[in-house]
Amino acid sequence: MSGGMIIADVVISGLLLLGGAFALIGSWGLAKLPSLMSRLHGPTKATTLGVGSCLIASMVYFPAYGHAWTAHELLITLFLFITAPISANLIAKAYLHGCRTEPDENAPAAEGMPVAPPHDADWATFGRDEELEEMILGETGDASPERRS
Amino acid sequence: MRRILPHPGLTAMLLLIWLLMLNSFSMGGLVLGGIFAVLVPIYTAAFWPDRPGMRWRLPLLLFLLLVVRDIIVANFHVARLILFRRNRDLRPSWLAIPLDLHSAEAITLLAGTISLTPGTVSADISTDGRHLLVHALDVADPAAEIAHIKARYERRLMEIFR
Amino acid sequence: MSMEFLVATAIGALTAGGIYLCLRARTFPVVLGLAMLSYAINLFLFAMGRLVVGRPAIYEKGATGYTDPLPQALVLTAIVISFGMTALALVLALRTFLETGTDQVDGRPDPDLLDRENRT
Amino acid sequence: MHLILLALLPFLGSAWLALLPRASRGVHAGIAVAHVVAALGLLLFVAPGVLNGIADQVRYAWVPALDLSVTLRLDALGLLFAGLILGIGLLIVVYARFYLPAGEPMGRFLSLLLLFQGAMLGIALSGNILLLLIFWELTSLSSFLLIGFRSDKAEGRQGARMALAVTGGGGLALIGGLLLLGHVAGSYELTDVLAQGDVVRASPLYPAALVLILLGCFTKSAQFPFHFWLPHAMAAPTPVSAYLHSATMVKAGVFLLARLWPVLAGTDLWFYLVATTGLITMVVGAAIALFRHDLKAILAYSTVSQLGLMTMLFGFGTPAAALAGIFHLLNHSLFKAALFMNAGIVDHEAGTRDIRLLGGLAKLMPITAALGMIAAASMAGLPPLGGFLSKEMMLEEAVHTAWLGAPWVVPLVALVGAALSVAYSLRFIVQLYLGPQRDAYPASPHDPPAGLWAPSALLVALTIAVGLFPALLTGWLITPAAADITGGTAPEFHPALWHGITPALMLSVIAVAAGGLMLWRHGPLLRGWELLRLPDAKRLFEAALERLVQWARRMSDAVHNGSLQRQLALMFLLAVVIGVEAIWYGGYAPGTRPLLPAPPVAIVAWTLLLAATAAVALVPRQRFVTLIYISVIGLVVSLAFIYLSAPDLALTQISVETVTILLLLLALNLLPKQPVQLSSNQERARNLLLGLAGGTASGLAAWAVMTRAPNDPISSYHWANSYSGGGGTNVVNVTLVDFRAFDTFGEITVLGIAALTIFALLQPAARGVSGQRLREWIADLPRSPERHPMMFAVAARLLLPLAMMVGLYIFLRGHNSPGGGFIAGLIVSIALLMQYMASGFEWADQRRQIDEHALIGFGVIIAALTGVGSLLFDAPLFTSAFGYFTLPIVGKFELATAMLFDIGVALAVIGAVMLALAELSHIAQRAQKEPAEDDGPMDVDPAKLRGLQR
Amino acid sequence: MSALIAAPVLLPAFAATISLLFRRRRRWIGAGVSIGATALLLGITVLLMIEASEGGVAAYALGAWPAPFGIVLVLDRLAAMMLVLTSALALAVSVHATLTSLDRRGWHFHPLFQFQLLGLNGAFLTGDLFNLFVFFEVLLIASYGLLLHGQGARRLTAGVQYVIVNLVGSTLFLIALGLLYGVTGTLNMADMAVRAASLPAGDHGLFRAGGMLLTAVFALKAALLPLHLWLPRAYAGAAPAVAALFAIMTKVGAYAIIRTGPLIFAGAAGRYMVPAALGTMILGFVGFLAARHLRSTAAFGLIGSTAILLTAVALFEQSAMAGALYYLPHTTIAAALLFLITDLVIRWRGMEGDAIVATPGYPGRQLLAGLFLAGGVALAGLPPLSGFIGKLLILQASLSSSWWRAIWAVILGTSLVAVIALARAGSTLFWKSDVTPPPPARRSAPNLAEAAPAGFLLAMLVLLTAGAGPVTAYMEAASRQIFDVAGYVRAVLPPPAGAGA
Amino acid sequence: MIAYALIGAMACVSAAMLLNLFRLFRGPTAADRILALDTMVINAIAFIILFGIHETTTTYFEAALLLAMVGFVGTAAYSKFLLRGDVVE
Ligand code: NA
Ligand code: NA
Repeated sequence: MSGGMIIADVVISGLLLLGGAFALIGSWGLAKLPSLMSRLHGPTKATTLGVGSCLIASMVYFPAYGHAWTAHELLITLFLFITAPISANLIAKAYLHGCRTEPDENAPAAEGMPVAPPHDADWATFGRDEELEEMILGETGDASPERRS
Repeated sequence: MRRILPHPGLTAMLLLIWLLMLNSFSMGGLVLGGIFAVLVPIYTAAFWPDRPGMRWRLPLLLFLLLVVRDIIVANFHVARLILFRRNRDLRPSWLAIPLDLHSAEAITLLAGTISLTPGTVSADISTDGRHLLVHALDVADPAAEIAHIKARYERRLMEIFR
Repeated sequence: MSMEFLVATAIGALTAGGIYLCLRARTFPVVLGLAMLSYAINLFLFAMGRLVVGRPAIYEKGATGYTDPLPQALVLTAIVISFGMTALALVLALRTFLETGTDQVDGRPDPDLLDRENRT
Repeated sequence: MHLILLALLPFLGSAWLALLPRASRGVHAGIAVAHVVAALGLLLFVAPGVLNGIADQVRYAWVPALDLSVTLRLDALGLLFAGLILGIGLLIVVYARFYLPAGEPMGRFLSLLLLFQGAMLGIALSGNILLLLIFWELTSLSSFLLIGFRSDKAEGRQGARMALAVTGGGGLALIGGLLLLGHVAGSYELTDVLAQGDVVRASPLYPAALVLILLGCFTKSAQFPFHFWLPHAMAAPTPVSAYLHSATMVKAGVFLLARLWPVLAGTDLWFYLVATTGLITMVVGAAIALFRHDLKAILAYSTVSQLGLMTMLFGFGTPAAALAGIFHLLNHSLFKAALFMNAGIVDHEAGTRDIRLLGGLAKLMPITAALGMIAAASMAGLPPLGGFLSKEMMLEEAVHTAWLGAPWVVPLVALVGAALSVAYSLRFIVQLYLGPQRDAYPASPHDPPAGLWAPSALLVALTIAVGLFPALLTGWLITPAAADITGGTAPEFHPALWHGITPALMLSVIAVAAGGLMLWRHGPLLRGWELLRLPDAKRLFEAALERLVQWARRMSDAVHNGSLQRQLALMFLLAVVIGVEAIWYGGYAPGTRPLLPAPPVAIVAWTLLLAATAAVALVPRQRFVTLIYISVIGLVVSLAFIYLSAPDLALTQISVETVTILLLLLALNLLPKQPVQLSSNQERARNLLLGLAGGTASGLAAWAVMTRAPNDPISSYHWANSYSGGGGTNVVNVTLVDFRAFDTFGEITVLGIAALTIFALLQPAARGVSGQRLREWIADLPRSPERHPMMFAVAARLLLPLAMMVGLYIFLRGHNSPGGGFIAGLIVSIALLMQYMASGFEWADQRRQIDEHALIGFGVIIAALTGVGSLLFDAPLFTSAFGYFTLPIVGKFELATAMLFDIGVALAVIGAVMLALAELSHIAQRAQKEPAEDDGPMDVDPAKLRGLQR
Repeated sequence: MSALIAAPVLLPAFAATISLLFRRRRRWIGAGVSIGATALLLGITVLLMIEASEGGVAAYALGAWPAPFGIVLVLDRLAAMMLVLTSALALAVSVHATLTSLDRRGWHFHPLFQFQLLGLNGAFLTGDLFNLFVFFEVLLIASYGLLLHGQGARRLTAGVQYVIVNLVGSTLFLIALGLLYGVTGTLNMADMAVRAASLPAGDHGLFRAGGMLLTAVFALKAALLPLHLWLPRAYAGAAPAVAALFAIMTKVGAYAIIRTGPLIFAGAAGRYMVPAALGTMILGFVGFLAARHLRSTAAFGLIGSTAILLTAVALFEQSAMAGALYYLPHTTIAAALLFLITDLVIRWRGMEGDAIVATPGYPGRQLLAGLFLAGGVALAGLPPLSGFIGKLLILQASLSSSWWRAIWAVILGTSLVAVIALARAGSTLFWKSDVTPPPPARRSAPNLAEAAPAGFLLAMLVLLTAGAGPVTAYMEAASRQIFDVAGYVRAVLPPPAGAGA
Repeated sequence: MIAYALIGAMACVSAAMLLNLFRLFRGPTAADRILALDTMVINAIAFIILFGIHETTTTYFEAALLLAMVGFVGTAAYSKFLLRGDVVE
């Protein structure tokens, strides 16, 4: 085994372990952290450094072991980097919406609800929708919104 | 020209992606990829009516490198938070970041960057499009964090997007 | 534990769940049950080619072993067909619900519907 | 040849009449008469030969497999019967011409009558017992139509139904009987069957065959206890009653007894079944007849009685009795047809058939009265009429017959029957024609025009003549006919009015005396009879039928109760049972294939799958959450495919999964999210049990196969020929687009049809009840005001071209690496659907620039044309071709027709998926209340909000 | 074998897509293409039948891949007969649907109709079990569309059950196929027949399970007890003209049993099928009597008469099979005829539709009464129509079976029930005149031409009756072919020298 | 060395998936479950890459690519459903 190979092995192994570790930490965060908004931070690790390390390991591994160099890993990274923030954004919106409509189900977290932005605006998820306001605040009983959990 | 190459940057990107997928360089692949890279944006142009007005120059590359670096650093930081910080000691906070960017693409890129760097997640935008709602896992000083984000990312993005 | 055991029990569990759901009295769970059954069937059909790890049916000269490609082709066809069928069943269930106001399929009157009609 | 023509003539006449419904009554009658006369003439033409012992026969093979041939055979017995059918038939046609009121559709009536006549004639002429069956059932059918001719009357419909039920049912028994008979005899040709008497009677199947055949005969001939239908058949117009229900059809049963006499008669079983039935029927029918008041009912029950008499005679099993039977058959036909016509005239002229309202008609309608009284006298068995002779012969035979060793039983019962028939016949004479004239009748009775009475006059004349010169007038026919019945030489036929003082004569005298006595004391007897409260057959029958129908409804509704669960449970249960049965009977040996070790990661995946499965099954009421669990299952299955060397499957599974979830979510939006629990704990326990059984069965089956060595699968050929013969290294893909392209062609067709059906289902959903529901639909979830989140919209725009590029790549490499048209199509579809999700239906739909219907159509057509194209190169359908080409700059590349096929696949997939999902989301749009006009691709577009034109 | 063998599959594909692509143009294009293609199909299938009746079993290897590795189409007398029957029935139904404007009461009638034919014909032609599955799916999914055509609450409710039951059926089909492939390693029917004979003893149970399960799936399509529960509501729920076409669908199940039973599974299912078929017959004719609407009458009649067919099939014996084969087209056409009559009754009678209740007289009643009489006689198997001959053949052939007493009792007994039921229904529908309520405002006289397709079906029955001699001869030869496993294998598989690669 | 690292990495990913399962069942909000599923998909991608290295083949990478793309669509659809009820509007 040549020195180059040993270095490659070390690098690959390190990246693999790093990737695995971050995937685990991310999921640990997901399991452990107290509120959804906090938990959202966990998987970002898995997405970015976790998968990223594995991909880099793979990009090193194949040429190092005499196989053709592949670039698909880059593509996967690209897709993940494009989609992960949007996923997080949409999940956060869904969560915010849930907190707004069913506060009892979604116990308020440490950070509480975000304050409205200035200039008579609100966050897009909340908007200023009279119909919705009525539905949430009116609670006349007959609307009986569907329960989600 | 605009009809043939509605998004020249996109075309270039698609061609690159094609070559990456082919995993080998050949004239045949290049020609075919070129054809596809031109045809696909022509079809999808309808779904992307405006050019984002983006400059594919060095600042973009530098920005991306910066983001990658920040991702790595922040990852370790957040990993520490998750592993060693008790939940009740965390200082989660909402940040309303005032926006100077005004194109949807630019703001999305900013929001994406914020989300990708662990510790902060872009959660929403204000109805007037002037504020970005960001959640931070652990911040001591929200105002400083907002200033940091604006200085580090938004300023650079202002250069990239005219 | 062997892979065969895992696959067999997975097939069994999916079948059991699928059957259980299929026997429910409303269309939506029944459609879900069908979807679960089709997972079970796809795995089952696939398993009929026996299990092989890491030897996809990509032809290479001098390859030492390969997995049976035929069941895979069959499963592909089956997946597509069951997708079309599930979609149709689902839309039909929805459409029937819109037309009749009930999604019940056990041949008895729908308590929901009666309730609603009594109220109006 | 003559026989063919003879058999066809009535049918031809019937067809003519049916085709000319608008012709005049005269023309109708003319057509009918012409055909019957022609047939009669033809019959007379062939008669001499037949009587000289040369049975006429033609045979055309019809269904050799069944030994069913069109064999027509005319012997003396057939000649007698055919003569009656045609002769009386002719008279009836004439009578009907005058009888039917102007409003009745004469053409249809006569057409049916001739149809019936053809069927009867067929029975007489059939030389193949299966052919006879056909004609037999045809008589039931045509008589059904004739009885129900006056369909507006309930009695007509009920009588017709009852007649059909009884005689049709008997006919079905007869089918069984005759099939058995032919089976035992080894042939269905009558000649052959008749020759096999000993074989048949010795066969173990003889009792079954006999009973079945007798059921046929007895129902047709209204023998006790099947006698009840006949009187109700009298709802038919009188010509029909006269023809079918006295002279011809009801005699078919007796005729068949005679026809099969040589094969079936001569056993104790025959004697006790047939003779006893006849005996009982004779008495019962006569007794009822005595106490009826409707002329037609009296005649009908007398017919029952007389048919019993004939049956009894054939049941005796002796040649002499058979001779008497056939002689009485002739006599009865003559006087009974005359009596019915007579009753019809009375009904016609006096306006009622109720004997209690009539009487003293002799003075008012002397011709009618004379004819009626003579015919009735013959029925009573009074000398010097035909009826007397045959009754005398009957009594003679009865005297010589012992029943269960008792010599007195048969004579005594026969005497009772005879006395009763004297009584009802005399009643007809006395209470109808004689006695005092009434002050008022429902109408003013007078003799009808000659057309109505002439036919019966002819019959009465014949009755008298037969009485006076029996041997001369009938011997030539009766003797050979009797010989045909007994299958040997005929017994001597010497009928005479005076044989000396024989026991029969004494019995006859007693019968007349007793009959007279009974008529004298009719009033008290009637009161006694009414005290009996005998059940009314029609009411019983109708009630039984009603009960049968109600029972059938209860049973059918209980079985087919519309429960899907029941059906599915049965299916699953059956599948499990089949598995157990198969292993039980087929045997099982454990496999020997070495097992693959399971790494921890596989066990973890397995845990995920099992947990998600349990969750889906156990919390199905939280529908949204259930869908998330389903996604977990899909993910694990995809991983399993990857781990187990099936990348194509994984790709397909992953992409199909997504589209399925989209579909489910779209549908769930409009469905209840958390509905009321319906099934009881018990039902859930049953379902769980069935689920576990099914799961165990499928798991064990999978285990059993996976653990045994493969049995030299054909796929080794695919592996070996994929590259060299199919031009691709991805064997799965080559299998799909080449080895088994025909499957794939069917598969995309399925997908296309699914989409078209979804479209067809959802297009009209905006109308009617469903449209109403959609408009009234209220979102049952609190909804965020933002419809199109900005970041999502921006990302979707960027992903669309990327995904399309990936789709193209996956498509092109599919032949050699995992991928292919189907997956590529799904990727493109998903990318497009993402636009719908992000930017809204309206916005995306305007921009998609594809016609899904056309895509589906072109997809299927391209695939099919690729298959057909190979014919141009003289290769079989669906033969692929591939080649490696080199172009300057581009270099070497491969082209395969299979890829063209794959393009068809991809197009069909995109078309189908887009059509289905777009249509489904379109439906939801109709339930929305917000106007979709200024609906941009994103709700918050900062540039627009800041007034910066983009 | 020429490529013409694939025409019954490809022609409908082209017809379907053309009428799909031209859907926005004039209506007659769709209808014209559909009817024209169906007529052409009838011609082609007759040619194929002539070819089949002259030669032996003919095989056509698609893609030039030899059997058992590729998919083969196999044409024998049985397949040819099914093809002719299908296209003749389809012609009548498509003309009927067009004349009565059924095709305009929803989307895509003609494409779905043609796809249905594609599926049916493919199922009849294929010599490959998985390919059979695919065509089953094609014909099923097209039938879903056709069943739902026109929609309405009743149809939709019926459709849900029909679709789901058949989806579960498809699931079982795949399990059976998987087992069979897993054990025998092949999908080609002929090859499987060969391999089944030399299976190691330890595999017999699994093979039997696959075979029995497959037969059960076919029995589901054929509506055999206890798997018949789906049929009454589905067929009574469909537009009657569609149900008329569906008369052939139960026969697909029967066909598949006939095809695979003797060839591959040695008739193992027979011992269970006979009692099941007898039970079906009883339930079918009980339902026939119980029906409150003519369409239910027809649906139950279809169940009952198909059960007669299945009884004969279940004996798995050559002469009984010949009888079954003769009875098959008869029962198909008779049931279809009854459905078409139902449609005419609904169209002409007015408000009460096909409910078996008295109504005021209406124009066209006599014609309907006549047609109904003929259809009823045919379905009940009364003389003189072909059903009687078929029943005789079946009764006669069953004599050699130990089941004969039960078979006879049930067939003859249910015939009686059928007669009673028909008399009841017919006399109520066509005889009984209820003058209260008063007859509605005079309706325009019905278009008698609408009865032409029903007349065409009736003519086919007459033809089947009159030509019973040659037809039974054909069916006997077909039956011989069905039981000649060696001959089938010889025709499909290349000689051993060329086999294997 | 790589083999051990692979085993370690796979073990980590497996454990991560079990943690995801915990969150999936625990909820408490629907958004939590969506997040758990989304994370599970990311971990699956990591697993596929590790498996590819283990088998020394790139055949499975397209599956990972597709999963990256399609997992997002699923998450978006689920979230959109919670937000609006209607996934496409
Ligand atoms: Na971040
Ligand atoms: Na080919």
